[in-house]
Amino acid sequence: MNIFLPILPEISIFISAIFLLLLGLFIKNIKLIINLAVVTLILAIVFVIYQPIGTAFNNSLVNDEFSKVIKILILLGSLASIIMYHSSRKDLNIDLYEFPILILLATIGMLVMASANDLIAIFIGLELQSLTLYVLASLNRNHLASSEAGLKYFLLGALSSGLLLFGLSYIYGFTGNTNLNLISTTVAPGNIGLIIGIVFVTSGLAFKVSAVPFHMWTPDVYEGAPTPVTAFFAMAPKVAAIAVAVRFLIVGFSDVAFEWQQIIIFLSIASMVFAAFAAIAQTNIKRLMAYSSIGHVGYALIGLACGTEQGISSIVIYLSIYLVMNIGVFSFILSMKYKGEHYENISDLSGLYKNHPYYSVIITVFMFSLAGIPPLAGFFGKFYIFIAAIESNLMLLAIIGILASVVGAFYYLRIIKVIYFDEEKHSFDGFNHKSLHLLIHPSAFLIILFCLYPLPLINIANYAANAFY
Amino acid sequence: MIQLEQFLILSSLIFSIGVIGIFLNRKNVIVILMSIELILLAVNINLVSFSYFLGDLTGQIFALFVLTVAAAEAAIGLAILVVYNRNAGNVEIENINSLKG
Amino acid sequence: MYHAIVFLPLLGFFIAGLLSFVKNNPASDKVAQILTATLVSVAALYSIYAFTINIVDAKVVHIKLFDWIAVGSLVVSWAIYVDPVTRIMLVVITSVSALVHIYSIGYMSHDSSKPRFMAYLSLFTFTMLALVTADNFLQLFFGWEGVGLASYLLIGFWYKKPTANAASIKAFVVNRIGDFGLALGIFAIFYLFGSLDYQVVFSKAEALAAGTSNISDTINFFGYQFGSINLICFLLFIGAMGKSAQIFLHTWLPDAMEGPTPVSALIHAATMVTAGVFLVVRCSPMYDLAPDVLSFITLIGASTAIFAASVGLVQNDIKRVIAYSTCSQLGYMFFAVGVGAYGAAMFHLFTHAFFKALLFLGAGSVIHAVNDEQDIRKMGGLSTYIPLTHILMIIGTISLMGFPFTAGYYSKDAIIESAYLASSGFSSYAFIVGLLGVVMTSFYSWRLMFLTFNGKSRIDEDNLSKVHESPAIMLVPLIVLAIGALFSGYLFKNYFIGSSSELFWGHSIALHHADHHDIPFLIYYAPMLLGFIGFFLAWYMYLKNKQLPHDLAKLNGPLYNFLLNKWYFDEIYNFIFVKPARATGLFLWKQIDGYIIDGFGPDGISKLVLNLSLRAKKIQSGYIYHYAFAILIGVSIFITYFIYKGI
Amino acid sequence: MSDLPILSIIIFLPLLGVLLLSIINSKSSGGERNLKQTALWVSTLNFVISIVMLINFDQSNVDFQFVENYFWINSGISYHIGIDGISILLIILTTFLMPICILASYESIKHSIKEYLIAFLILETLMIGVFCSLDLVLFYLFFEGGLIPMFLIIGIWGGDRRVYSTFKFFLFTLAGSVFMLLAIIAIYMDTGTTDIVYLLDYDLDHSLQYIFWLAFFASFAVKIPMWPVHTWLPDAHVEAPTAGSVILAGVLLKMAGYGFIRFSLGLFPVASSYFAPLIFTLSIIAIIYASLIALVQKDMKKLIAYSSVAHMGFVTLGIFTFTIQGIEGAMIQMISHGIVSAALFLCVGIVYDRIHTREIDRYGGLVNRMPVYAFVFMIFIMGSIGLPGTSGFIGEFLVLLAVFSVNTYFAVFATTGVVLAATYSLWLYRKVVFGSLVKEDLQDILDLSKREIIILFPLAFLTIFFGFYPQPLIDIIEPATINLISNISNDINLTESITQIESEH
Amino acid sequence: MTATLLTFYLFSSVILISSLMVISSKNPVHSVLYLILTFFNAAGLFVILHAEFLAMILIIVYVGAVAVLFLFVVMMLDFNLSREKDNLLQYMPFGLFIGIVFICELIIVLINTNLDLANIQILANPFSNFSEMTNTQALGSVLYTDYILYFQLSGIILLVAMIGSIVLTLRERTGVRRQIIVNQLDRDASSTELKEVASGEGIDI
Repeated sequence: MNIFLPILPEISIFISAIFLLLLGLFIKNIKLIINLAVVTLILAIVFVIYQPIGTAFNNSLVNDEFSKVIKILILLGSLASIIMYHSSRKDLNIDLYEFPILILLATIGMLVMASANDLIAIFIGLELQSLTLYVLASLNRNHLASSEAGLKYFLLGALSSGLLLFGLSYIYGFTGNTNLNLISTTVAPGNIGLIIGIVFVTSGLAFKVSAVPFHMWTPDVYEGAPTPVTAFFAMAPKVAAIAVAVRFLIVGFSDVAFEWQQIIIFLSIASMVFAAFAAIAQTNIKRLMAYSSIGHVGYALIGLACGTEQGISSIVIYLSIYLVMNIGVFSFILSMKYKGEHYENISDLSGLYKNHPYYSVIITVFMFSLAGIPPLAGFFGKFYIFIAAIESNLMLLAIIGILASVVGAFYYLRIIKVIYFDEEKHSFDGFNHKSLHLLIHPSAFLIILFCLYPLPLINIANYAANAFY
Repeated sequence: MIQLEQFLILSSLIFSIGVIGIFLNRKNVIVILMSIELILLAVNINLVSFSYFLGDLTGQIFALFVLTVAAAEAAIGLAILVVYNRNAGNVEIENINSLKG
Repeated sequence: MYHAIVFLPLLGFFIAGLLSFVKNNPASDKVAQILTATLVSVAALYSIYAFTINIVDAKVVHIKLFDWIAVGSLVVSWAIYVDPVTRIMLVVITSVSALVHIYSIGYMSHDSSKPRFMAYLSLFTFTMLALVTADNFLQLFFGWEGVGLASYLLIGFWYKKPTANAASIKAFVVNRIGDFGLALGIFAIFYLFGSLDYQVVFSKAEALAAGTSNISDTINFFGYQFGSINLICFLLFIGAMGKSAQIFLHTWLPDAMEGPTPVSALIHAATMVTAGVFLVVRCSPMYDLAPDVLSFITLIGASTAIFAASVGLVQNDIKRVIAYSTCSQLGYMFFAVGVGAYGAAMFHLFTHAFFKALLFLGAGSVIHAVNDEQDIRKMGGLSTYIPLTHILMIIGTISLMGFPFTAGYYSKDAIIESAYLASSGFSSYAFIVGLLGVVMTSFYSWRLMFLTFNGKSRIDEDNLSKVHESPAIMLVPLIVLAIGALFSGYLFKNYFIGSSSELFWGHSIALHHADHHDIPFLIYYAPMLLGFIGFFLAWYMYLKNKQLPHDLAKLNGPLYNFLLNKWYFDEIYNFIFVKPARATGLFLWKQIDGYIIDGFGPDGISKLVLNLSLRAKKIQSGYIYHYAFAILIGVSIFITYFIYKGI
Repeated sequence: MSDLPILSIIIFLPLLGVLLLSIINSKSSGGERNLKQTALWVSTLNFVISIVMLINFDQSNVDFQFVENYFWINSGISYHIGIDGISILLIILTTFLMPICILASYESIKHSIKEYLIAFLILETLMIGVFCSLDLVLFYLFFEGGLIPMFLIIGIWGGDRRVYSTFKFFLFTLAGSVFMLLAIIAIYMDTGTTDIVYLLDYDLDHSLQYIFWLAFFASFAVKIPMWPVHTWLPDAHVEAPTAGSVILAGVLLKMAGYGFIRFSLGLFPVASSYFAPLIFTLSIIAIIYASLIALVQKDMKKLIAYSSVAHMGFVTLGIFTFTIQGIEGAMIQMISHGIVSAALFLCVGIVYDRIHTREIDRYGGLVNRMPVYAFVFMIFIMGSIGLPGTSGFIGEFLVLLAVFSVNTYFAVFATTGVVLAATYSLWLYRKVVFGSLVKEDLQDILDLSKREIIILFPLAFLTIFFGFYPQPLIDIIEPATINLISNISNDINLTESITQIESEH
Repeated sequence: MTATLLTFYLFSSVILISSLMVISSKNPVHSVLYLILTFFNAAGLFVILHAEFLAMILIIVYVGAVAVLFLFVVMMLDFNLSREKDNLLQYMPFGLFIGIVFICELIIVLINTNLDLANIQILANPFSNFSEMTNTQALGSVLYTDYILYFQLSGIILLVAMIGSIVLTLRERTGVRRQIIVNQLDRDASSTELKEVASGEGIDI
């Protein structure tokens, strides 16, 4: 039993996935499968919480404070996506029992990523997750956009996997090891081959987190994929990929931190700025959220660029808040439907306020929070990121970030503008699916009231960051 | 005596050919899939040669997993391609841009 | 007593102000009129009493009411400070005001908002009293601006008349320009002396002049070094120029005649416009230490005297002629001050109040009689219709021209003699101008009289039949003023400028003793003679040879137009200040704000951002090979960077 | 009494009101009336409580009072609130204007009254929070948070170009204040705390002060607004609903003035004195520039908005003289402007409600039908002009007095602003109120209703009262100001003339 | 020694040429065939590097499975081969330039890297005695022990690939009658009914 304990969440999810797969073959009750998947994920969260700190499989998986926190975020993201899926599966023509199973399998991959302390583990976790995501993206089989999204995601994702692998092979070759802890002992500054290896790996990871200029798949895939899948993309995999990047760079290569910092700084600036500008011209709200996520990744990368304990802690805070905001926003997007048909254009929201003042207020809260306006939680995410940046003397990064956030505020405001100031267009059904209530109200609640008692999250983040220092 | 750098340069070339194949290709998607296989082959050559010159088998193990994953990737890639073909009626790269902006 | 003098008009203002919101109620109108008139009259009686006391005992009464502003070292109180200068002002203000209040009951009998008018008059009286009873510069400033407000309200009383509205704004703004100087002066005073109280300031100023003070005797103002006291006095005088309509800042006064005539009498003849003179006299201890500024005052005063008189020669509006006359007389007062004859200036202020108020109210009576016609070319021959008014106007006129033993005779003579005797800069200019002014004054006054009252009537038959003498309530104040115009000079000559002056003034002004016995005979009688010359000229031109004025005007077209158009001051100002200000405003708004700041600022940036975002959108072409290419570029950039760094 | 967290009550009572409002059904009959009544009562109650606080305020004590300090984020960033003589008046001003705003919106807001009132009450919480905060992060939270309700107020209930205006307002101010956020973080990094009380005594590194000062300046300059970052204000004012303008002019601009005094002066005295000439120059430009522009406005609100820019120029001038007179003058000017310009916007709103235009040319001769309106409008116009005897005079006078002692150039130029103010204000008054009533749609215009009288007369009374007797204000401000100056003078050499004046004091 | 070198150059030149052909052939079928050629030669290289097991896997998995799958799909999909202007160099000279720059950079990097791996210490070597075993034996000895986790995870990956392919491509066609064997077998005589059918009339089922 002892050797399974470190991977108990993964195993339990896997067993459940297999079981559900079989169940699905015989019982066409998708609701049951969804419920069981939810139970599985909740169980996994419990396991993660009570998992002891330690390593497993020759130190190739690490269960430390950081991975625990990240895993919980990942599991929450998966959980939310499954619930979202439940709310819209019939309308979106993706009423397949494989969906929750694929989510579960992807979650296994992400959990491995969160723990991965070995190049091979990183690779396999990443591939497990990515392959599932490719399938998920094209899950709406009869829909051109969905399959195009899947195809693009797949082709570019495979390319990025290639880059990542190429880098990993160099790192292995020039350090002789695949374990990050061992690598860190053999890393010698000045080995350009190794640096190039890091460059390739970072580029591959940057693709997964969709940092500019490796982001280009993101808007297309977000737009084309079924909305619950998009929500999933925006939440769990992003968290997992950032976690991998953090562990990879911080644990493995802190000795050459100065080198990779340059890359991260570039990625961060490019992401923040590009996303802010590109998002403004968008008309599709999912696409907009894609750019939004690119921008947010840019901010999270600031924390990584710092490479300090404060930096890691700020990443965790940022990701947590980002996750909650995304849960809210995507729940909202999923409820943009009228007579069973989903709408995705920003202009469809026009005049929403007249019919649904309450939900307009909620989406307004999310938008202001995404824009980083105090006293909403989104502000605190940025606040901590900037604290870390200034602590590490990355003033320029902070200034660019903050200016980009001003530009970025514009497109969030535009949605609010459409909702409140424009003439009424559709009278949406509202949040008539009760599972969405499970998501949107708690997340709105957290976003609004975070400012009153931010301590728990900060403590958790510090606890997580503690793992590396 | 064969040097490590010969293998590395070879793999770099294959890798580059694979990458170039992806973005210079304007014909059909399946060639991109093959380019990806080339990239992975380059990686494998890297891993195996490092493994040989380091005197460490880990590289080969790694390569083994890369192979496995590559196979899975090919399977999924082709499946998606088939689905796409079913929806769009072709797999010409220049037509794959209904999502943009 | 002094409380009563100051606050009774305020009470009247409040009551009448409240009553003014009661619409169309003759009873409340009556109450307002009688009450305000009574209250001010009581104040006037108190003032007269105080004035008579002053003859016996020129003591200073200083009542502090409560702190107004106490910030740091700046402590300013509301106070009632009464010394001889104040008492003179009090008696002038309250008595003329009381008479005007009474007169207005009759004059405004056809107006629909009588209580409002009475309220404004009372408000004016109060603020004017606050001005003269100030013990510090700030309360003076309060009164100064307060009378400006009242003047604004009264000029624009007939708010439906666009010209009245324009005139009221003009009055306020031009006064503000003067106040601008006054305010700067006050700032300078506080900066140098650390206080705004008269007593502290004057004593410190004297100490400074005597060199027994550590206060800097020069001050950097606008990049130049100025003598401290010179600068202060100069800045204060700018305020005085504005309020007293001295040349360059005089343009509002003629326009102010748009207001009801009692207003012109009270504010724009007897009281408010003399506030400038009062200010300089009040600060005479300081002005005495600033000879340069005194010369300047002489220059300005004399120039105003001659300028206004020259314009007055050709004006056709009965009130405007008198207004220019006021302007001119104020010039006399100022150059009297400028040559150090503070007593003479105050004396002229005192007498002038009577005869000028008389003239204005008389003019009001005329206007009232001829159905609100003001153009003297459309009058004539009125003496038979309104004989009493005619006689009273003649009294005013002879007093103004300085007919022997009338009030004006004493005061104006004193001024001209002082100018002759003074040796400061510009005093001889002032003297000559003063003499010239006498001719002109006499000429235009009599021109006015002849055109209005004598000759053949130029009023059409219908209106002529309606010409009627004013009611008693209007005539009684006229008679009172006429008595003043005749006798106030003779009665008080001794106190103001004569042997009793030292006792009379106490320490309130700087007194200079000039030896009046050295004045040559000719000079002594010159003003009187010149006055008669003016009279004869007017008689000849307007009664004897009526074609002559037209011929002269035609002969000297440019000069005539120059004078008729008031030396083109309004046009020049319009050209230099008003239009450029609006044009600049428009330029700043449209070009700088709209085009440059917004264009390069928010609008420009947002346009740029939108532009960039469209480009960013274009980068996202949807083609896989572009995306892959971007990835390759990204990797290449990194590799290039590290190769560049590493090698 | 002293045990009660009275400040927190004042801050969060409006939020309680929000909760109340959100449970009232606006659709039911009389629902709207209930909403309005509730909001009115809540805000009035808050005003009463703040008055109680004022009564309990110890004027002789220069320290912060009613202090509450609770753990919030960490040991360096806490929920620390308290007030002194500088902030209490602004809080009173806020709580005082709020019922007026709500009352002013009784009839002019036609739709979504519930959300409107909620937005206002949230705004009240945030504004009061700004003035109470003794922690930089807390301050920033409230300061920025105010953007959200204001954005919605202008955007939802505003005029035709509301989208442009509200975006301009939001992004302009946001762009300014983000730099302040960075500076706050940097201060936090530097000192380990953002506690203002601690920082006021802490001598920040001088070279850093310049940067921090500039960052704070960016925020406050936009907010107050100074030239050349003022252009959002006219647009925002024009499009905002009346009550929005009132709050914008009455309180929001003051947050920046308050920030200048509390932070720029208090935390960065060296930088403040170094940059004072810059502030002076910009203020002078603002005063003259805005006044000239006001001269040619055709829109009543725009004119008043530009006059606000000019008036706030006096505030910044006064603050950076580093003299008692200057700073107190600035404070009084802020309060006076809070009363007067708020009232002017109300006056505009009153006629706007009647004939739905703000174009000056569409008016004329209102006095014929609206004498009471003409009367109060006159008072506020005079207050705006700065006529002695109105509150506007006290502030301007003290500021100019102080400026003269620092630099005569600036004093002269600033004083010309006074002349220009008279010009445009009187022109406005003349065009709107005087003249004959010839316009068709004005023929049946009604004079002030009882509600409007209740709104305007307190303001008119205060305008006059503080003009004649500003001492109650000064008594509250003075100890805090002297304390502030003595703190500053430890760090910088105040110019000779100022020390001279102080010593005489 | 030279023989090894010669073999290396032979294999590698074939790899390079055929991989170039993979991306430049007009006909995807040719591409697949070239790909197979590439893999064959790569397998040869692996043999040189003493990775016999991997060499075999490469041939079995890639050539035997993946490449055939490719061929299968290529045949299944209908490619338009008639386009004349499909020329690699015609489209993006800039792209090609960047590609060449990229190659050069990689080579520059390699040239500047210390490729002497002798001093690199292998810290975690589970193959203490792998020189005594065959390649396959050595791999097998660790694959199910030390690398069991990765092995299992690869299994999941393959499972995902399976589920994914099925989920995406399997279509349940409606309106198609399917043979349900169990049902057929379950039928007994009692459930059958004999009917007399009159010729030319038909019956109602």
